[in-house]
Amino acid sequence: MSTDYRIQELLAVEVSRHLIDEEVVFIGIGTGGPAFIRAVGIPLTACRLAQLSHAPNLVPMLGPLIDPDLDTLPSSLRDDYELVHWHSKAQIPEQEALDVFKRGKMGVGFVSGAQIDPYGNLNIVAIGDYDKPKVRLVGPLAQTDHCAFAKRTFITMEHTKRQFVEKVDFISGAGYLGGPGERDRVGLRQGGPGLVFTDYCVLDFDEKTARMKIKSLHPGVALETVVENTGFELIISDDIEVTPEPTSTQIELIRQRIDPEGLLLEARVQ
Amino acid sequence: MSTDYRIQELLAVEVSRHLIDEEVVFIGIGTGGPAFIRAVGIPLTACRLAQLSHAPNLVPMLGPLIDPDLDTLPSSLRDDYELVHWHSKAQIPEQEALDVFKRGKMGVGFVSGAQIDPYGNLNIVAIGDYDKPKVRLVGPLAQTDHCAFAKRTFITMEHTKRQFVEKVDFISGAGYLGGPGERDRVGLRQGGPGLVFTDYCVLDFDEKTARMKIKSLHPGVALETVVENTGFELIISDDIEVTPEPTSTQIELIRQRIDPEGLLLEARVQ
Amino acid sequence: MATSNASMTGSSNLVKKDKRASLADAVRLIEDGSTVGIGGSLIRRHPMAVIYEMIRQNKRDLTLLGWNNAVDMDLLIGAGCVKAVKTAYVGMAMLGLGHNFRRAVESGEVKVFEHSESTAIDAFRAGSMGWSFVPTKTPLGSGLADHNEEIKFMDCPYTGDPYCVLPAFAPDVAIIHAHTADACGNVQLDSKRELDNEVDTLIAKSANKVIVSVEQVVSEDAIYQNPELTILPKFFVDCVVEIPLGAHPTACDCRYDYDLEFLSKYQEYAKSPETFKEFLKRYVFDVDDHYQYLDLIGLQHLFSIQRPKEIS
Amino acid sequence: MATSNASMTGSSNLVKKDKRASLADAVRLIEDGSTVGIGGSLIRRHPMAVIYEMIRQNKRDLTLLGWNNAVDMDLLIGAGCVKAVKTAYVGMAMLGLGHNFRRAVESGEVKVFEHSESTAIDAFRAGSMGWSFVPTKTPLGSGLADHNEEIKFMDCPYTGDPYCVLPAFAPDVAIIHAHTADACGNVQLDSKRELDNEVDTLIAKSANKVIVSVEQVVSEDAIYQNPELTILPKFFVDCVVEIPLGAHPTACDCRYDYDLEFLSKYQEYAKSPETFKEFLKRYVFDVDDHYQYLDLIGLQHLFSIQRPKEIS
Repeated sequence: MSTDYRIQELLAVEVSRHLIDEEVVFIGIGTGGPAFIRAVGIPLTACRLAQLSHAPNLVPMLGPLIDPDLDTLPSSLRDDYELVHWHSKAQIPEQEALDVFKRGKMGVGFVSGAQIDPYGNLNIVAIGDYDKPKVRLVGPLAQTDHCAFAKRTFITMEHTKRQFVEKVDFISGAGYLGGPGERDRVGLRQGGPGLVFTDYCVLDFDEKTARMKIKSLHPGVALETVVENTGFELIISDDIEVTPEPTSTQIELIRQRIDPEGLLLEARVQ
Repeated sequence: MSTDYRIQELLAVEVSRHLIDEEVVFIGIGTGGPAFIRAVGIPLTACRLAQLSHAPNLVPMLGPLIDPDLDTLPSSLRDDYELVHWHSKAQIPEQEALDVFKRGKMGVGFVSGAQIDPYGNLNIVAIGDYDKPKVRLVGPLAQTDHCAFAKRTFITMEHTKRQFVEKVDFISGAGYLGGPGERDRVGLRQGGPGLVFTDYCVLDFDEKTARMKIKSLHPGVALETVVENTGFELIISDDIEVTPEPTSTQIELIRQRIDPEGLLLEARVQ
Repeated sequence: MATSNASMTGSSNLVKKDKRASLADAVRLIEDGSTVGIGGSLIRRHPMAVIYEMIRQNKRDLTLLGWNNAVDMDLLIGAGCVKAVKTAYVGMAMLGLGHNFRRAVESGEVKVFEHSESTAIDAFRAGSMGWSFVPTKTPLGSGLADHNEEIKFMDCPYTGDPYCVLPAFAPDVAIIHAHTADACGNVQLDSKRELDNEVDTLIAKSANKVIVSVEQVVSEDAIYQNPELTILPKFFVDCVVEIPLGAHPTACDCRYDYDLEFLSKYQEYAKSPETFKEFLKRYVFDVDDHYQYLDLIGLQHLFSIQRPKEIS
Repeated sequence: MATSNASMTGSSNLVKKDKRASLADAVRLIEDGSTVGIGGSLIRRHPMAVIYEMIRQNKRDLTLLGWNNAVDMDLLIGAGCVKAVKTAYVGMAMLGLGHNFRRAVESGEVKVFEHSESTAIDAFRAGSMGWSFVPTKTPLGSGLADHNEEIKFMDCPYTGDPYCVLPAFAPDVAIIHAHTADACGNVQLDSKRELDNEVDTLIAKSANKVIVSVEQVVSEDAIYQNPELTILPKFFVDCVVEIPLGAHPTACDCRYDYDLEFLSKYQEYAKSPETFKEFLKRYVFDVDDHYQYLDLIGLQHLFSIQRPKEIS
């Protein structure tokens, strides 16, 4: 059943399994290279896979662009002319796109960050002391909105000790904050981190402690590799799974129908 | 110099004199008959007269319709098809039209009411005890917004004792409330009633007392007529003017250019 | 461009959710005692067919929310469905007062929460944004601040300026009328339209459930042609009911005008509770559905209010 | 239809106010120390020609407001014009960090008031509506609530739910770039456009003065053709500056793409303060006006970023 596959294909298939029918899924745009594959390529491929398997009513939302036809990708996902003309079901002003979050209608928000801590708090604002930062980063974008309002966030990360840290230097996206119940205590009535996807594994969060926990290791990845590349203590339970390999049908779907030009999973530019 | 004229022509000319260049002037729509002439016909005619004399940059605004071409009136001002196709400089969502008031950009709002009191407070909500009204009227519409935010309101009224009352039964549009300084005290930082136009006279408000005062009597109207038809004591100063009669040029302009079909000042329907 | 090959999925019979419903089924979503946000303004694009059906189904104790209402609310009030209204206007435009509204408020049968247009709209806006309250200066000094018991007061935390606050409108159900929708529930309006009714979008987004009646159900491809005309993506919409002339006797932008003749007749009937019962019998209870109602109005008359369509 | 007869007015020489201004005159409206709201998002439709001119005029101590900023703010910061920014992003999209921004924040030269996209947009929204503050839940629990000293706290007067509040954005001047305007200042965008930048309208309406650069000045008649494309009626606009390609090197919807080659070059120059001075000399100080700047980029290259136009 298994076949040759690339890590981004494994991740796209794995993400797709966790998408629920009828949910709205928000995907950002505007990055390039590996960040583009993580932030746009994998999520979009996963959305289409989900639509074609178990979630025909899933609604991807790329900023103001709602429910585009994923069978007819534009020649470039970064050219406004192409995006505006991409067949989609709605194009709404950005301010109203953000209202969808605040209104509690967002199912999944895809986010990432320069740092993540055991509670899934994210940082894309500054490294080091906030008032005298070692590295100033770009700022929260809509991450604070994703993390406050989406029913759950799917976090795609590079898996290194520099990124998986004991405490983020700035919370630009609220995870479970200091622990269980704390979101509710500050007034965030829903949401929170759902799953974390890296090149090594899939992680989720322990219900009792709200701390990060290994859910599945990708095929061939050793537990030690994950532990060594994580800057805090992960919860390691007895029931760690192996991330399922993509089936040949899924690989065929991705390569022949969803992303034949490599726009999504190889960040090719036509 | 004078010529035959009708009262609505006199009023249109008089209103036009008080419109200031570059101001935005809000005019409602949706009424019929004599109310239409007062609420729409006279204000629109006045706007065009002002544009053609001293205020070329005056901006009339009819709900979401901004700066329509007053030289090409639609065949009906009550037919949405005609209104939507009327040459105008902008059509904006109604919610944004109301934001223009709140943002403090509205120069003049035209309002009316079933009751007005000496301080220019207006009522179009209920006659009698609010909790057990003798007559329930239609509700405030946007009158509360006009009276709170327009730089000044121009009030067009039928002039009877039933309408000019000592105290309105409900304040749907705030005038000077209980007297000088009270608008500011409740938090209304600008605005207030400017002028009141009736078939007998033009009234303004005394600066010291914020009470209504006769500014000018229309030609041929006796002071007693005004006093008899007003249900409260008016300030009567020594310098009451006579409302200027329209010139023959103005009458010609109205009848031949601005309102040749009688759509505005006779509420004719084509 | 990728080739389309459904057989590759092994699930070629995956079907999208069809949100089309019959008028009767859609209106069954509205429970007695609920709050209902009504789209449309003045005598324009109110979801009248839905309202007639609400009367047919004998809804009771409703609280109606709107910002500029007419025959829509007057009818529901006259039929005894309503206990309270929150809006800036209930009247019949150039035809004067809403007789049923007037009687019901004077008798104390219906309670009014007074609003100005901006306070009602901003309450929907807050609801559409998921906030539970909204600040406003509009009611300061007016009778709204005295008599609408929901209005509270606060000072701006920065300037110290006095403000009123209002609770957001968050109706149990919103009912609006639009031009087109696909079966999935993506709702569109023609590009040339009266912009007073843009508030409809806020009303829908503020609600827990949304019923949209449309002139016409169109294909998904038709929606794709002009995505910027979509006022509600499908995830805001619970059901779509196709009802041509569903706003009659109110206007529908550049498609058809309001029916002044019918509305004048309505005003005659509404003059007394007794004659209004005759109206309800004739135009609501004695007709089985919307098409029988239209038959009563008559094809020739309906053609007379048609406008040249501009469907982009 | 009425006949047009200007002689009847006795004032046939009444002329409408012409709001067109030269780039230099327009930018003179911006005073040192003022707050400036900047339109555009990411690397799209920022008013770049206006920004270059601000540098040429050596503006100082500016506080910049935006919601999603890139080369626009990075340039002004690199040129030493800025003391603080309030926005959710300053970066170079797919080209990484904004080097000048990074250096200036790390050194403490520029202070950042942290925002998320929704808090910045809602602050403009409040300003555009004339309110002095706005409630929001977005910052709850995040570093924004700790570190943006302008954020305060309150409970919903109805539900008791915790909220943050923000002061409205009400910049002294807003600068935005649009497609067309008439000489009176009615500003339009093409109907097919990227809807991220609809926020521009809120930015403009929130400001005390508004400078709009446009690709093209058009006749009043052209505006009449599609009144629903007007994003700002003239009473919101103080001056209109015609500058073709005025958003370069950022994109302008379906008219032209962003100039990735130029932006990459910019990133090279911006790597150090010394080399960035060379950029400023070459592309800003040593050119007299926008056309000389375009000449430097070169006609052939400018044609390569053109997109098929779809105007209204």
